[in-house]
Amino acid sequence: MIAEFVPLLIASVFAIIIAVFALLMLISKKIHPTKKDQRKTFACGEEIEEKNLNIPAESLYNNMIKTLRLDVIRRWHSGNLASYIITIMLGMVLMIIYFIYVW
Amino acid sequence: MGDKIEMFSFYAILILLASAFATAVIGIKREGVAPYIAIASTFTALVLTLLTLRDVIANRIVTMQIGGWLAPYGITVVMDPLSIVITSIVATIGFFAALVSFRFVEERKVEYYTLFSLIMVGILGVLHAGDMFNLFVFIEILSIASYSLVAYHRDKISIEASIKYLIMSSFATGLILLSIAFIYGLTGTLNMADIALKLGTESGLLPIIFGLLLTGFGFKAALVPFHAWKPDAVMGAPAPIGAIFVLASLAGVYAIFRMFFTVFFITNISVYYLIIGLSVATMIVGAILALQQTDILRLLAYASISQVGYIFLAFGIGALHGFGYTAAIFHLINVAIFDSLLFFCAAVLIHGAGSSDMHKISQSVRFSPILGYSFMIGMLAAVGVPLLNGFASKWIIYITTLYVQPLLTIIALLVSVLTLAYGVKAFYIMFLTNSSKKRMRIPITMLVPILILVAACVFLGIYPQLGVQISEFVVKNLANIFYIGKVFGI
Amino acid sequence: MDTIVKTTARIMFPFILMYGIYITLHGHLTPGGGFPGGVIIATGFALLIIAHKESRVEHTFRQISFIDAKSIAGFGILLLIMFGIFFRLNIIQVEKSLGILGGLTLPSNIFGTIMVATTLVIIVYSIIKE
Amino acid sequence: MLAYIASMLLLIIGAYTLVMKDNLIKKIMGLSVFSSGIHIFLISLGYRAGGIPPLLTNLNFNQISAIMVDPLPQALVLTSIVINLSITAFAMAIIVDVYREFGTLNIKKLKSLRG
Repeated sequence: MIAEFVPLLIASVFAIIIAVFALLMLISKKIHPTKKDQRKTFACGEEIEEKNLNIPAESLYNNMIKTLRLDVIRRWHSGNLASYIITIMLGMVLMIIYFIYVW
Repeated sequence: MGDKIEMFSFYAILILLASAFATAVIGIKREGVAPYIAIASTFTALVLTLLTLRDVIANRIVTMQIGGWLAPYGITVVMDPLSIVITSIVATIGFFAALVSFRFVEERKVEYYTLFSLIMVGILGVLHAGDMFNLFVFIEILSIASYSLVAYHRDKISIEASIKYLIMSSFATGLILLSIAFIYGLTGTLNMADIALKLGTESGLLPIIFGLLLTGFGFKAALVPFHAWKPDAVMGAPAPIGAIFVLASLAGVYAIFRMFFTVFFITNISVYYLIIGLSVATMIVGAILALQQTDILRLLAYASISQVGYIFLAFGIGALHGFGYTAAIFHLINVAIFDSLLFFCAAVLIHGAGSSDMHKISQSVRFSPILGYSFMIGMLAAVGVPLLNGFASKWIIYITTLYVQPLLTIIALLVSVLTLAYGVKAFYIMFLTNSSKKRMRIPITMLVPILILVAACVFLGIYPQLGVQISEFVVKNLANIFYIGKVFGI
Repeated sequence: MDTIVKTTARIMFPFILMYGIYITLHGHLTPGGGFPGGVIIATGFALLIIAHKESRVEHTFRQISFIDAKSIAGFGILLLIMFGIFFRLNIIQVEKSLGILGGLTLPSNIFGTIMVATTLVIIVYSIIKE
Repeated sequence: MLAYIASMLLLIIGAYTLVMKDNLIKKIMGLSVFSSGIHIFLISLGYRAGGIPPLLTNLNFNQISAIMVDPLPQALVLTSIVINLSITAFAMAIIVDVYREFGTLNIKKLKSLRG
């Protein structure tokens, strides 16, 4: 069985990776103590102010969702009870038609 | 029939029912006693369930005829491996939910704990029922108790959620009763084993009956065209009840499995194609909607919808590749563990902050890092990161779908990425951008269940063979011949 | 409500109660039993509550006592179930229930009546109080 | 046959009311009509023309069972009626709360939960 051994193998590999990663983190913290005024961010040669760096948490993925038009599904959940019940009925009828077709 | 095995887990239902009455009687005079009654009765239920688990492992299927009437006429109570595994999980998480509620619920305890006991009665009863009508009655008990629990806070959100959930859910359970009427007209019996013998495959009514049943139980399990109630209901209810709603979904999943395997014994591959289609829609819609939430309970509700989609994906694949059923059962166990862990972490946060909005939580309260790490472990288990239990079951799902249809594997991986995205969002808002000065300690009754569930996540992650063995034991005994034979005492 | 309704309700109440009890006690011999009897008894209480002021009725029949009675009857039903399970008895035996005392069918009918009646009365109380 | 047609009509009327009417009390009435349709369907399954009530007045079970109506659907319908009663009562209590909080019974005005 593949499924019985591979997870254990991969799990141990990941454990080693995490251990090494944690070790590196510890070492690098000791070597480079960061100071607050040293941190400056550059993008395309321009310096970015600190207030523009933080993403507003509320709209973390809003750009992606708007670009991919994924908010259509959210707009359907309008809080209108009749539309929910109609969806249940429609789903039921379509399912029954499908079952009658394939049974 | 020889010597009979006592079915202990059925007494768990009676004890929980008695505790509901006792809470109502004693609690009117002394409100403080109510949580102790609930904790004691759920713990007793857990112990009794574990006793039956031992019996089922030894004997495969345990039955009981209530009142001594023989099988097709009396009420039969059946425990086979599928139901006992889910029953054990439900009893365990129910006990933990009672512990978490101990500090969470501070007012109107009598109302809360009476309804809590009743909702546990409903879920356990669905898992025990050996005939269609008791299944329906227990689903109604579960539903009515949950309507009142959703309206517990008596504010705008709770009341709106409750009335909407009530209307939708009563319609869906009405469809279940309609299909039971059709089945009774067709076969003249209600016992599941008897129906399986008498139903045949020829009648033209069968697709209608099955469509009605799948709608009704799919509503309980929150499959996608019927999922609109779940985020509203979870948002209205107190936070520990979110975990109970996950268990209620699992009861719906169990009912669908029971219909597929025992009552109808469906071998038609096209029906499984429909299940795969529904499950893909469930996964994607749940994950995409969870991305856009700002309320932690709503986000977790959509996350649990998405995870139920994974269970049904594995289940639908099962007809094409034998390992799918194993993956479905294993993932069901894991979903119960990590989803309830997430809901309990959310309960701690909401208990501290007094609001379920993620932004308000991050501004108003700060807990010890143990909570953050527990939440992270729960989320990473939901994503399916190695060393945690979600990975083990999702790995089997990926492998089996890869054999059948690689497109499904890509979708499953994509939804995992989306899961990571909303997990990062919730973690980032609530723990990393925390700007509060108010420090609070986690109550010990909330910390212990969370730590036990974290330990379970890690244990099943580094030792998945245990879960696979349990699931294979379930799958081996799924065939309805064993079930029917045991019910009729052959 | 006016005087006619009030007086009629007061006179009718014992008879409605008696009819409900009759239906219950004969439940194992004729059509009837726990649920119909309980509904009839609850109808009597509902008539009183609607005809008179709710606070005056609650002076005599307090809501808490209904809740107590309901829970005790629930325990009674559970006790009968436990009795049946532990002694492997069939509590609704056909042969015994045909007698005038009705075996164990009679107590289960009585408990059922109390459950149904008290539940309905509590519901009426809480809806009117709102 | 008439009973089946009547029950199907009740089902359709109930479903129509459930979807089309905005008033909450009318929705609950639609729900009751819907369940009544199911109950009539279930009762008429066990009906037998000219049958007697399923009562054991003496022990001649075999004679009676040939001419009596089927008692099982009646028991089921009784249980289901009780369930519907409790659902309706609870819905009415919640509707009182809805009116207190929102000041309206129109379901379309209840839109604080979305997305």
